[in-house]
Amino acid sequence: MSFFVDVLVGGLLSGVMYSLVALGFVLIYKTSGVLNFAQGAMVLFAALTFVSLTEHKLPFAVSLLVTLAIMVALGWLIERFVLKPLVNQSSITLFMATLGLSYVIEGAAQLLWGTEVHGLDLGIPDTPMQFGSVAISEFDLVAALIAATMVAALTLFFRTTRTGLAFRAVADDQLAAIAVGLRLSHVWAIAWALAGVVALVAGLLWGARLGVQFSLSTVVLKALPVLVLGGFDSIAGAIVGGLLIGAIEKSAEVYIGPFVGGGTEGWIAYVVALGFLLVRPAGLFGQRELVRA
Amino acid sequence: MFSSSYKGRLMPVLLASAALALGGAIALPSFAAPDRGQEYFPLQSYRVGPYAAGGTGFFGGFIDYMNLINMRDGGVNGVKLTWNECETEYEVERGVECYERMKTQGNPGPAAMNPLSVGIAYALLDRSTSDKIPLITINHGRTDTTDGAVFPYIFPLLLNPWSEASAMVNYVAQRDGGLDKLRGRKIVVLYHGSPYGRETIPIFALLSQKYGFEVTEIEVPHPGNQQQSQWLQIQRIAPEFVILRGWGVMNPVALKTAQQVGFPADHIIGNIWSNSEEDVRPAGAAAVGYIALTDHPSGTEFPVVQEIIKTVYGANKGNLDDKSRIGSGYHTLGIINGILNVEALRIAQQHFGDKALSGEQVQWGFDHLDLDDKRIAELGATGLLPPIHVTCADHEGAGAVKFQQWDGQRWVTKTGWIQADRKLLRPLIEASANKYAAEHHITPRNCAKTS
Amino acid sequence: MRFWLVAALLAVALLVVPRVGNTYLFDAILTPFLALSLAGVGLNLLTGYAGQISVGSAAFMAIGAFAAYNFNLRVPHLPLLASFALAGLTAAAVGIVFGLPSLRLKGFYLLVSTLAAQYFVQWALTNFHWFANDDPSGVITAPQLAVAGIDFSSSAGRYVLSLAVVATLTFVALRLVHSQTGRNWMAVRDKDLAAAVIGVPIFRSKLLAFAISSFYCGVAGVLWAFAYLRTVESDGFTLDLSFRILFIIIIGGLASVRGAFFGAAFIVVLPLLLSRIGASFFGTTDSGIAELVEMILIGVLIIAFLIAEPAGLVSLWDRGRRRLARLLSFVPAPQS
Amino acid sequence: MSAERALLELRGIELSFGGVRALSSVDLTVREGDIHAIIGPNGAGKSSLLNVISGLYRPLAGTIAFAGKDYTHVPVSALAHLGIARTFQNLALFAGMSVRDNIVMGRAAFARSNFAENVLGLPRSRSDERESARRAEEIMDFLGLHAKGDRKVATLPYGLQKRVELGRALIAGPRLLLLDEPMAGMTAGEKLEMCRFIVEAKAEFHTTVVLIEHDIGVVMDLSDRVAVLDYGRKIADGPPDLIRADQKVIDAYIGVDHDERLVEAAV
Amino acid sequence: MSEPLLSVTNVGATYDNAILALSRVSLTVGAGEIVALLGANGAGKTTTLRAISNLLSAVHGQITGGHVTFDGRRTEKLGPAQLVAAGLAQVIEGRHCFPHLTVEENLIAGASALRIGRRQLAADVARIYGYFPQLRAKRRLPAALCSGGEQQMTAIGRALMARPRLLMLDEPTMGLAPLVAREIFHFLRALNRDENLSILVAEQNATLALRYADRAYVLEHGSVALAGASAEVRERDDVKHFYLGFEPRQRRQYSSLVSQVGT
Repeated sequence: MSFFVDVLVGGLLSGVMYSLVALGFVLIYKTSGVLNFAQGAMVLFAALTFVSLTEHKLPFAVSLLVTLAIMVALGWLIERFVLKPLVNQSSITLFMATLGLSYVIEGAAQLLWGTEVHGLDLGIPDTPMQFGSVAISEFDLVAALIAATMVAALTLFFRTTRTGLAFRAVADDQLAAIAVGLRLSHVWAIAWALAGVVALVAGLLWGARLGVQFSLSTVVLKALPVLVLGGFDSIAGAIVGGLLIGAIEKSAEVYIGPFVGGGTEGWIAYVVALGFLLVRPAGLFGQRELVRA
Repeated sequence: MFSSSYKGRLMPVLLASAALALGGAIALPSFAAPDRGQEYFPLQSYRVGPYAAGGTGFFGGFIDYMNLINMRDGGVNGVKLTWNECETEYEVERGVECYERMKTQGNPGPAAMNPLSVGIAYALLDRSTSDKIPLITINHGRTDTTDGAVFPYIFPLLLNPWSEASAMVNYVAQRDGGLDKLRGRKIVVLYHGSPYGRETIPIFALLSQKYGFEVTEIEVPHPGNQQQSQWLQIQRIAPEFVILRGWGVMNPVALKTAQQVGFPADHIIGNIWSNSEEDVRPAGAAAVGYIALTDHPSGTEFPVVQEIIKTVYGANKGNLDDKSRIGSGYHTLGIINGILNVEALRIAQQHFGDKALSGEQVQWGFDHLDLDDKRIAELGATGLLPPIHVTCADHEGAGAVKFQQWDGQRWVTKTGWIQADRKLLRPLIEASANKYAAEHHITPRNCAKTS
Repeated sequence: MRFWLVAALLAVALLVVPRVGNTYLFDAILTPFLALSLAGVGLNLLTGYAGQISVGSAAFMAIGAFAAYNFNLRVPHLPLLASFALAGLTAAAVGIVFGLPSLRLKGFYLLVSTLAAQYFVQWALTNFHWFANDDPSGVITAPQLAVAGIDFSSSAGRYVLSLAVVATLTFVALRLVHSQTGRNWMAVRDKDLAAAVIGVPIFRSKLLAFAISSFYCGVAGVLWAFAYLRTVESDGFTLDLSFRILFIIIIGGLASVRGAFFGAAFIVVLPLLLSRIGASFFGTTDSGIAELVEMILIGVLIIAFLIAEPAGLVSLWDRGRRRLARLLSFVPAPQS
Repeated sequence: MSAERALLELRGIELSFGGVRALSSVDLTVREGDIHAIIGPNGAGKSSLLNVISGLYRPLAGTIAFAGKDYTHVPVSALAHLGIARTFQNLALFAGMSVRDNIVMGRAAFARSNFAENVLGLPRSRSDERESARRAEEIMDFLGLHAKGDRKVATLPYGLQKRVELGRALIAGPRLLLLDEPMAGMTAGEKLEMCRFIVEAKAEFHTTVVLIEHDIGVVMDLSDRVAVLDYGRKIADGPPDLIRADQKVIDAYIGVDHDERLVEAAV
Repeated sequence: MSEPLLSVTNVGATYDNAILALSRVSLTVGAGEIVALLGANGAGKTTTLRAISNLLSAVHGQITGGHVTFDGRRTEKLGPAQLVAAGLAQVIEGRHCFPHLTVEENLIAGASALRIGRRQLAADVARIYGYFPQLRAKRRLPAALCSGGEQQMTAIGRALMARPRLLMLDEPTMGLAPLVAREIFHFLRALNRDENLSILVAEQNATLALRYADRAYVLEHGSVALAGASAEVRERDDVKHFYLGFEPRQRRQYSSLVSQVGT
């Protein structure tokens, strides 16, 4: 029993990490309907930039701020040079463009900062702490906390600021948003910049856990089933979906894996998401069904 | 309102650059073509992608050593070494393309291929045999290619995967006081989800049967940045040892995840591709105490490494951007790979004369590669690699390893050379090789005659 | 006119090229180009014509490759081409299973469901060792390629074999898209509601598209494994390969059989072109930098093409040809 | 002139979307051979009614009788075989296909060959194709589209696209043709032509027509009967002359001073 | 008469480059006027309003000719946001409240084009509640959950938040109960009188609109068929014709057609 709890808790906590990546997708999808495959590359780019800056002896806070600024600038550039010219194109074309974008970002990140594996120490010990019979890594707890803080901050941002309001308005009804005088391109640029910020947080946490290196960009593949489960346009869905996927994936690997030779983690999330979709085609929290490109 | 200023001008620019690119590709030579009379080593390297750290270290070391030979000795018996690189990203298709592109270059053609990828090596198995170019898979590759009678052109030098597995089991036994102590022990093998990782599945099963320990083999999907459930499973099994057959990012992640579930690092034993500084540094404190097997200990104290630092890096011709990586595990392996390639060439030259040789001729050199302690000392590599004696039938030639432990700063060697149980393995290797020969209609050459 | 052009092209490809080409041309360019083109044609039937997005093409290629390997291995005296066809049928059967969700799912949700296929198939092929005849590494090796006693195992031979297979299946695809089946697909793609009202069997058409597309991808996988790489593992059929095939049809032009060939040429040749230029530009200093620059360039080019020519290379080609025809005809274009 | 037999009979049709009532207890009888128009202000439920008849919406209550058979909802997949064809308000053409292919598609339900026969070009497939091609030529001649057969339909002007959609419906030789605003957005000349097609189609193919149209002038002249919907209810149904004189209809269209109307209702 | 606040000159428009929607529409709205835009479904009312506020490109439409002048400035180079900031606000057809935003948030979103401080914003919101007291009670309710009338009030309030000088409304009474519809027009009249707000309203309910408007234009087939003062238009019989198709000449054409075929 306690082992099951261990697995479950472990799964939920790793699910938090998935949610972090999924969040970046949701921000962009909600406002512009683009499924941004480059989110993973942005995670890599953010983490690599940050870690390289610290390795160049910049203080933690300064590195963080500089990286933040770079991510925001990157978001703006993407809006200006990729999305804007592609407006009114089919969503599959936009998706392919973000795939191309991911090449560019990955290439640029490694060209700038090299291809070596960097260790990233955020000063949070990754050792288990006992809570009764359950052992939880301190790092996981901190990660969960950071994720929760970020979701809270985003929620607050959306609920209380006028930019957040604009953001929600665009997500709700684009034509009405234009009619009341909102500039779509501004909102999109903000969405991309925010996605960059989320990528930075995800990159730091994932990077601290895995080392900062190329395969960080593949975490995007973990976010897709989360999105399907939670709905592409729901922040709450990204969180709940992440937790669910994490828990299901880990318990499946531990309990079913041994009977089928292991390695179920690669696909179980997708198959669960697929099964779920057949019952609820718009995800847990999704607002509307997406029509084909 | 969305019309974008540069959109309209894009197509002409694209077309013009396409024309330019096409023209450029045709007009420019595809490589700085190797000069006539030089010994050509095509490098199917990878400096990008998930395994870039391994690639840059290994190929850096290889190139550094070749540079050393050229700068210090003016080449091998007057024959300069030359090389160029083709990026594979560790992907098979790209490896094949590189091979096809490079195999026709050089005069008299490539000396040997060193792709450092099991997947690529598999795809090149019959190609390089039919093209008569030696294919070197140092410390990796397909185990049964050790049988040089069936695979004359394939050389899993120093240590094939089965030897490696056997040596690891032997080390565990030695720690506990003998092979008979293994009975009833629990060992988990955590392997990389690739042909390389799977290569040893049957051999661990065999060894566990023979020595009576319990083995659980768990796969980590490529590239290996997700291991939590595997380690939870390990936690539940609670084995005495975890044998880590990792590669690239899988290694630090394994160590970090082990720490996360509270599995002690000094009971994790890494294999030959989990033993470099690049594998442990990113894991930080989680790696302290971790043990790994090696036949290419890291360090800068070896004379040959010192000479590379002095001659090559002194002249600013070093290949590693990050000087702190000089003497790291991947780098020394690259240097060793350089030594073996160069020595094979040297031995072949004794047979064919001091000139640039073809792949077919260099194969003879590899087939007769024999470095004893004395020769290794002359090369300034004492302690860096075990003695190696390759024969027509045995393309591994060594099968000895040391074990080292990470103290947080550097690797500390814990043992002398420990041998694999090659007698046990040999019949299996031959059986497997013969099966391959039968399937592919190969008539094995008669090694009794040639050697 | 067009028929003769294609016939001439085929004749050159079949009769002249094998005589003048070298192994690099066959093994590194033409054979993979043909295999990817075929996969592109297959995906285009599904995505371009029937409007169902899929990123699982590589999985169906893997199924084809492994099925052909096993049919060859386990069924004695099975002709090579029969094993190709059976491999395609196997892929088609699996394609139908993974096409079932298309009944309810559209767009990106369907895309994610094809991802499930991609991962599940890859996993199953590695995990169950029977598929690779218990090879410990999970690697399969191509058998001898002989059709009717003629050996096609040489580089040029494998190219000719691929060309024959691809040409035949392309011909079939062309017939298909111009038949009622193809029209039904396009109707489902363009306006499924209207299609339903006029009596197009929507679900059956979608499943048929999945089946036929998977058949094509399956055979493409056989070519990829047998004619191109000769030794493959299921890990070689990555998502990245699926994406490349998707790029092929988007850059080549959706809903165009020709487009798949243009796209494949772009995707196969462009990296080689860039790496050649890179190699001479950066010399031997650092293949890594060249590679990264290349990666960025490919990304930029893809985005640039999507922006400048969303309808694909095919429409660029057609425009160019029309302009050329107008130039050559010496008749001034009518002033409108 | 036209037979008195009812081809289509709706009884007590109820329909609502998320609590909003779209149709309430609508009855409608369409006699065989008639052109029966449905008119009414925006949002009155005209298109909803057409969607109920063509099976796209499933009514909450009520029955639909077509050619003597009763349905609670009309099965979409069998629509073509029943002999019902329709056009859509906002053009539902297959944008990526040629004019000819769009029209040929109208016979999709009647193709007898399967895909294997199509690939191999077996006799059944060939005869299918020949038959479809022949009929498509006829229809294109009839609609004056013969010169445009190979054009991609999306490149045609709007008026012609509407015509193609009519052609796609006509090629199936339907007993009942449902036209949802076939003349919306057309110039007067185009409207006149479209009227001619409808009238001729009726004469030539013996088709019964249910027509939604805003141009009341057209409706009044073209129709044998006119039904008027307002707020989801049928407020009038009868020959054009009676409808024209109906005060309720005038009110619904031009809007009355609501106080007056309320007063009227109260009286 | 001085320069009108809004003048539309010979504007043409199409959708998807194919569907002709407007041809040479001209109209003016003077300062302080209420002008009604009448016509049957599909006559081009909505397109005219969208063309004026440069919203056509967002719905795959484009202006093909003519020009629009608002407050002495040509508008073709201005984006919708700039037009709103310049004082030209629109309540688009079908209300289009932001469904997940609360009523109050909807109102605040209406001030997006302006740069005003929080306090000023609060005052403006309070002003809207002054106009529509029943919205104050629903301020925290998502707009989607409000009744049709409340949504229309929210939409109008949202447009007023931009402090427009010309307010354009597209079928503000569509689908509303008669009493509510009247209330809305009543409110518009009051606003026009009290704050000198100019109004251009597209409306299908001609009787209602003509009762409140100063002048009216009747559109048919995408061009202006009739224009004049409300009273004048109201008295004309042919208004009925535009709705009910009484124009004798056209009728003949179709009738003759039918009889021709019938014989």
